[in-house]
Amino acid sequence: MVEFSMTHAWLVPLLPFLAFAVIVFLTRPWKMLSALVSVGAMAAGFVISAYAAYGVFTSHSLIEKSLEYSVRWFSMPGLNIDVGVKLDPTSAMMLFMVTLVASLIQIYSIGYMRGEKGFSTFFAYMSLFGASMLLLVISSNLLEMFVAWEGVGLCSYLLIGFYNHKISAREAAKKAFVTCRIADFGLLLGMLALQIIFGTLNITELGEKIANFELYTNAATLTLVAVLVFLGPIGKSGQFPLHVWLPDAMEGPTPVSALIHAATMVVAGVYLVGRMLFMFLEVPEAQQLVAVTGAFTALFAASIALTQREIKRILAYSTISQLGYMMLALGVGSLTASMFHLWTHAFFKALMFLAAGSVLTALHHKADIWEMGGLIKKMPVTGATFAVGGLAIAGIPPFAGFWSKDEILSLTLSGGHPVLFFMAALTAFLTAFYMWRLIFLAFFGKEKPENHPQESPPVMTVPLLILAFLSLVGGLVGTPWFPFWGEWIRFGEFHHAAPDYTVMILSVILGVIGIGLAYKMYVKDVSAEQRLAERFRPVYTLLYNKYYIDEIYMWFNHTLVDGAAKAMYLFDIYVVDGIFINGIGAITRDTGSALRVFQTGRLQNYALVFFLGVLAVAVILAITGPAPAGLVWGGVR
Amino acid sequence: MDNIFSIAAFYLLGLVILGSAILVVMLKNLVHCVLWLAVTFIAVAGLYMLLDADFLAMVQILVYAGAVCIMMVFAVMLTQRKDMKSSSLFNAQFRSAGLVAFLTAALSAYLAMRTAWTSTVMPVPPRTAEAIATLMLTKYVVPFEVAALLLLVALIGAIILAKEVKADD
Amino acid sequence: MFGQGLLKGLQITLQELFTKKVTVQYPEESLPLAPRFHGEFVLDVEQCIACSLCANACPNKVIEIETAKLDKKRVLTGYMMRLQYCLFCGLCVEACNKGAIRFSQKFEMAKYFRDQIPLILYKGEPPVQEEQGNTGITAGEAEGTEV
Amino acid sequence: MINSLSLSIGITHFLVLSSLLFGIGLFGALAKRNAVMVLICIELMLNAVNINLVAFNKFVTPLAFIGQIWAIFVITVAAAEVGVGLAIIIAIYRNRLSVELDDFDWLKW
Amino acid sequence: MLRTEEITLNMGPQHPSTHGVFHVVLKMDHEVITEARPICGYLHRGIEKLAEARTYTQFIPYTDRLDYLAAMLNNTGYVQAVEKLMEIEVPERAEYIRVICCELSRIASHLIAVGTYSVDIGGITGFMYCLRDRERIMDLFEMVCGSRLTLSYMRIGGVAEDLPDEFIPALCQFLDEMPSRLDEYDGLITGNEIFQARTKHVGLLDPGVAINYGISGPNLRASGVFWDLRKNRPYSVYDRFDFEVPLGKRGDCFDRFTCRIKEMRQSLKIIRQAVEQLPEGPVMAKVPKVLKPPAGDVYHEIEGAKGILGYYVVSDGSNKPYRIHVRRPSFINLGFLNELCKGWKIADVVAILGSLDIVLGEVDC
Amino acid sequence: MVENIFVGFAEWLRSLLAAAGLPALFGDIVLMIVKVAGILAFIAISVLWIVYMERKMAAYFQARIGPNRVGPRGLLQTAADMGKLISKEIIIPRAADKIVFLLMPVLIFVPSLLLFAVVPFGKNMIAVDLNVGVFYFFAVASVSTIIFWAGGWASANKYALIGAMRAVAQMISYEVPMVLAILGVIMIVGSMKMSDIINAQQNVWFIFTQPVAFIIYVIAATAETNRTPFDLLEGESEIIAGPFIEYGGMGFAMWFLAEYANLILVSVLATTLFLGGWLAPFGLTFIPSWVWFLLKIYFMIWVFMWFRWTYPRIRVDQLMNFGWKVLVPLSLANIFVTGIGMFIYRAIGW
Repeated sequence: MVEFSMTHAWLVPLLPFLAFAVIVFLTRPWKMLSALVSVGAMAAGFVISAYAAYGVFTSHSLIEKSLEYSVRWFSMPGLNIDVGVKLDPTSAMMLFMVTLVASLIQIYSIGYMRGEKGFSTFFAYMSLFGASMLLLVISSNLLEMFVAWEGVGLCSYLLIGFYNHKISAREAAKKAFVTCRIADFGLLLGMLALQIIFGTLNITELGEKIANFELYTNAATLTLVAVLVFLGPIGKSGQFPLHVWLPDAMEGPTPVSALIHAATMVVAGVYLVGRMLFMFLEVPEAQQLVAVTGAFTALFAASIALTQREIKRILAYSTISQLGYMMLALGVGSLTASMFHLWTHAFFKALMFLAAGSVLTALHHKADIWEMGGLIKKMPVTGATFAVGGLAIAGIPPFAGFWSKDEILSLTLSGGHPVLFFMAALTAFLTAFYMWRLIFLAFFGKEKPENHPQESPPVMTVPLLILAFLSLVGGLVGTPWFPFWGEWIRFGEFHHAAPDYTVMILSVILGVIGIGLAYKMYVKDVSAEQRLAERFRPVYTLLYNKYYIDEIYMWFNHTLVDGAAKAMYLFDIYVVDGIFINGIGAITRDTGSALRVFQTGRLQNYALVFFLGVLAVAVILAITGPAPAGLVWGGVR
Repeated sequence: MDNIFSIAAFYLLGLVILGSAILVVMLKNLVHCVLWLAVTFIAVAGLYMLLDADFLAMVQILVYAGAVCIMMVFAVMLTQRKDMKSSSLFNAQFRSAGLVAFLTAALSAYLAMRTAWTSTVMPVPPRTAEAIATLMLTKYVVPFEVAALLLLVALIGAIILAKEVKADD
Repeated sequence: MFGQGLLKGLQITLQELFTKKVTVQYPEESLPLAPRFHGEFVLDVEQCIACSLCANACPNKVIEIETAKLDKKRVLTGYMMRLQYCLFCGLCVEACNKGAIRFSQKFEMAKYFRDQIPLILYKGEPPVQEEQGNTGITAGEAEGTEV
Repeated sequence: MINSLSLSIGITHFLVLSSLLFGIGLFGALAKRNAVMVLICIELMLNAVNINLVAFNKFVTPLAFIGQIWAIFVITVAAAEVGVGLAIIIAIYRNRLSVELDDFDWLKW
Repeated sequence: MLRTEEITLNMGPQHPSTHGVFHVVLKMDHEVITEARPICGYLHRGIEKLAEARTYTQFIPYTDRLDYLAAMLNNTGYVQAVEKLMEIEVPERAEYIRVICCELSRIASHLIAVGTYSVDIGGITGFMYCLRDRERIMDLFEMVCGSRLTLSYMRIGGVAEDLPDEFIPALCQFLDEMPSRLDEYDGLITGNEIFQARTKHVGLLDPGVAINYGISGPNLRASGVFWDLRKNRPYSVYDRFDFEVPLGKRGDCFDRFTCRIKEMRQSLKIIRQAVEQLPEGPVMAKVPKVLKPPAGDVYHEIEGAKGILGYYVVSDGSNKPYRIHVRRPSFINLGFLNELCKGWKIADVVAILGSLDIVLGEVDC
Repeated sequence: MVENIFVGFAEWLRSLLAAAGLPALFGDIVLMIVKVAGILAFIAISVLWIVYMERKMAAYFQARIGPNRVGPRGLLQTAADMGKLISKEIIIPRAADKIVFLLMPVLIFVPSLLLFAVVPFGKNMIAVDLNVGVFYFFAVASVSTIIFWAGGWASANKYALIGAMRAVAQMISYEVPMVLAILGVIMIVGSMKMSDIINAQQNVWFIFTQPVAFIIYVIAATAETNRTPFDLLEGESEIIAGPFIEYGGMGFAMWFLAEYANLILVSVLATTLFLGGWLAPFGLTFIPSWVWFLLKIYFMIWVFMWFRWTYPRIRVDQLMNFGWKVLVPLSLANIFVTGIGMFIYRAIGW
């Protein structure tokens, strides 16, 4: 089985894809069957990936040399593209994680989407989403990865806009798609450059060639290429300037948000950078960019999350922030820490989203946390699991988030980036604060009489419990005392760092202070935020409006683009139109009106003239002699 | 092709083909045109038989006489509103059209006669259907599939085109 | 299962193929007629008293009776039925107190010519005791439709 | 030079016949008013072409069957063309209540 | 769908499936009916006017010619109306004989309906079987009254003659054999999938609409309306029998057809009970030779084979009716034909018309 | 030998002519004429007999006894009918297209006659054993559609036109499943030659290996011959004989007889393709092959009659739906299954 799973890992993306096809073409009328097909395919994928992961993690040779096999996709002179599978610890871990989380989310969706229109379609999309992500994870080739990358983008478009009767959902879907397209353009350019420079898109081969990139190009070019490639992850993973689509993507059904944020879409960017880390490590400027972008995004998003009111929006900003952490880890050159945080984050973020979905279902899609309160009594499982997620993200030991975050923090510090470390630490504090603000407001405090929440059915709560358990123990694979994780998922040599107690204690303290502050402000003294907001009105407004990023974009559109367009317009009217177009046009028109008598509009008339022409040519050719005549009646002699 | 029967058959079929084709073009009643068209097609099929293309002859009858004519009939029935007796008239340019058509035919006939064709004496092997089938599914499989696709596209296209647009959309 | 009814139908017709046919080869054999059968009329001239009840009972005025006075007694001189108008409803038979007009079993009444249709049940001299003419002879009786 | 029309039937005979048929079809296609009629005449022209192909098959490449296969493709295309062509005619008829090609002259100026 | 020229098609008056000289002008968009205008009157004979020149008894043979397929029922309706006018008490035995004859007549009529409907749908064999069995009923009638079709058996005050001796055994034999014959029809016609495909969901008649249009008889009951005068307003001795009124569900052609087959079974049940209960006694009440009903009018209706058959008789005291009007169910059932046919195809017009079971003698009167 | 009575006669005739010193070409021509004459005689007699058989069968199915006056047991009834129809006046409606109206009843016989050329009457008893025999059958049969239509159109009657358009739609639609159904047989045999197909059934008739195809074929053939339950174009109770409504006398007789000729033809094809042609079942080879063939086609004809006198008529849209949505997919599935079956069979060992 292990053998089989490793050699047939391509089945993992194929199965959900087949599920998609089956649902679309066959089982769409039968809702439950469609759901079962979808879940079944994903679960089968999970089984295969679990065995494959087991195989990978028990075979030592696979760290340096990944298991690869491929078939030729297409080839033309100078360009041979294969479709292949690259199985190494990183991708095995990702396969395992994605299939696990996606399976749980799909099971949860059966409960969440019950009674919705387009139930089967939803599962078809989910399957396709999973298939695309798994293909992305498993691909050995950048172009193949790009196809999956776009597949993920397409599915996110479809799923964010799933409630396509709502204008906001349609707009959000478009926004997500367009924003990602801008980023993908950069990625595509980067890939093009890689292909031109190195003549291959295979990741392994690229790794070998980039290690000696001086043979092919100079450092400046490679830096540019790296920045271009990094554009893609900026868009997909919602890093700073292009993060705007991610909060809006909350318009989709909650399981979709969970899937996007936890397991599939956004981590694709991190994963891509992780895959291409060898390139970034060659060019320190690009690496620096990654680190700064990550750290800034983390702090930036966390600060916005402080003031938001909608439950899913807060979670969305928290995702952006956590993704920033991952980028930061990559920027300081640690694949291990980044992937570790990705791993733990997947569990607790999926958990929190699903729990949020459970809350939303119970409250009939009332999303404002200020209108909730005391939900823990009515929804103990949801509340408890959410709290587990909160503890995990706040970095309280022994929950999963603590270990991964701690590793990033200590690496940042030991890597010699004190400023970034400060930003990351501050982010950690803010994270604990806003997350527990959310929890205290939603689950504790006074119950709101207008709400009649009810605990969700087991089909929804069981995935929650499983994820809560994973959030609890998921980090134990990578504690400083038991560095199983780092042995396997790493770039370069494995070196076991001693546990850095200073950072550990600091991060725990930050987390506890954050939680405590939140408790004080939102349980003890509920009006504290009001007062703070009054006092720091400009800051609050700035944060509440997300630093006006969307507005800046709009302003940019309105003034800069429109202004330029205006200038162009005037130029067009007077110069291009006036002189060239109309002038030439007038000449053409006059000529045309002289010639238009020949255009009768009658088809047969044209055909007649056409045949006259053919006749004339044929006669000429027939008369002029044997050589051109060969053109007429062929070479048959 | 020195057999007296072949020669007789050729001239007979040629006469039928040309005669019925002329009737197709000249007659004023569209339905009569279609009926004569069927005669032309069947005579052409006879010509194929003469040329040792028996499978093709059957295809010709099945597709042209059996299907194309019927589609023409349908089109006539669906589009004709006025008197059928004068439904197939000439337009204003028929004199020049006749000239052009005559010149085209004359030129190509002249060229055909002028050219010295190198024809083989090898007979066409029997069992043409098998041979064509084998070629279609091996050497010409891609054009074959393309043709199938073309038919599908034409089918769908025809349905879409001929389907009435709902008034409320 | 679809097609069951179709098979059932086939079975029924197949059964019928082998059962005895109901057709009767008419001229050679014929079905028995009921005693009350409304066939051609017969008139018992002996019994007829020329009371005209039958003629009055007829809805369509089919019956035409000619009478003559004989010894202050009305006697029959002609009894004619225009059968082309007759409904064969039997009201005349019911009306007859003497049972003189009756139905016979004869039903082959087709004629070749229109003027042969009126059924002359009695024609001629008033009946006297001595005469035997108690059966109406119709003109077209001989060439009935035995086809 | 020009082969005299001997008693033996050769490829030239078929080519001449198909030229004449093509000419008749062309005349009809150019000179008939009714759109259906034009389609019919196009079919005649295609048939003329097919005669050519089959004749070449017989006299030039009897073993390769290229001519016959070509002819089959021509027939296929013709069938598709008739289908779509008639559908177009019917669609036009629905809008204009006419199939007279002279009425379809709004594609000008 | 292509827009094509609308065709006007004259269906009838000479058409095999208009059940006589009936004329429907169909306006069609290809095969789909947009308008079906019925034109009747080709068989008009002025029977109602003729009645004014006949005595009360003399009108009886004319009622045979209304619905000539169920002459007994027409006779009964008329004589009962006159009896109601003259307040004549009919002897019990006569009432039972009337019930037997009426139900036989109903069966005969339904057999024709079923058989011709089979022909309308295209299966000729069913028609032959139906006629074969109808012939037995004709034989029975011949025994009773000497006629086969135009019976004129009923008289005002009773029936023309008592039943002959050989009648009851023959009737019992018929009653024994008929159910298996009905099963045969079910197997050949009703159970046939093609037949069902042709008739189910075709020509749907909404119960409310049916009531509003005055449609009656099996056509109304097929729409699920419980309205059978034998049950709802029992006349004669119908209250003494135990029978059911078969109802349809959808009100489509198939329901109308199966209603008739089911009614035949019920009629057989009634006849059997009537034969068992048949009392001895006279068959004719004491009525004067010359009938002169008192001046006045009367309306009487019975459950005919095709629906509610009503006679409106006005008397001026003389021996001839002043006016007789007949409520002919076939005519009234035709009233909804246009709406019923709209949107269906030519073949469905035949199916719908056949399922309404009209008799032109009655429609045109 | 009874078996080779016809073949022997042909041989004898040929040798006779050769003995008379006539060239072989002349012998061929005479033999061809004899064959054509024989086939014509067969058609004429068969059609007359089948009309009689139809009436008799109809009667028996309907508890009647049918024609029984003209000739012994009514055997000459059809001849009498023919005499009557021939002697009747041919009425041409004023608005009719006279030439087409008169020509089409004659032309309708042409495809039928052409088809009889490839009928394998018995061992070595096939006039022309074409390479593409079955295909020829369908190709030529498809021509009759337009003749039906033209006859109906020329009558200038709305019922006739409706019937004609129905005829076109129906025959075109049902040709597709019919061809697709027999494709299974052709796949197994690997040849479209009639004699090859029959010889391939030495061991087992194709009705057993291709039952679905047989059912589809029988249904489609019923539709092709316009018999109940698919007799829409005649539609006695709806459109009153459809295209033939204006035809009387001999014109009507020609249509009528052509239908029966077609009935024979589809039965012939059914026999050839599915019932083993002239092969004798159970080794009853002492009965000549042509007798077997006749018995089988008469059995098929009887089956078609049985259908006709049992079933009601289907409606036009149901007909189309049934053809395109049931029969065509079913026949495609049959082809698919046949292909797989052949593959497996070959894989097992052939």
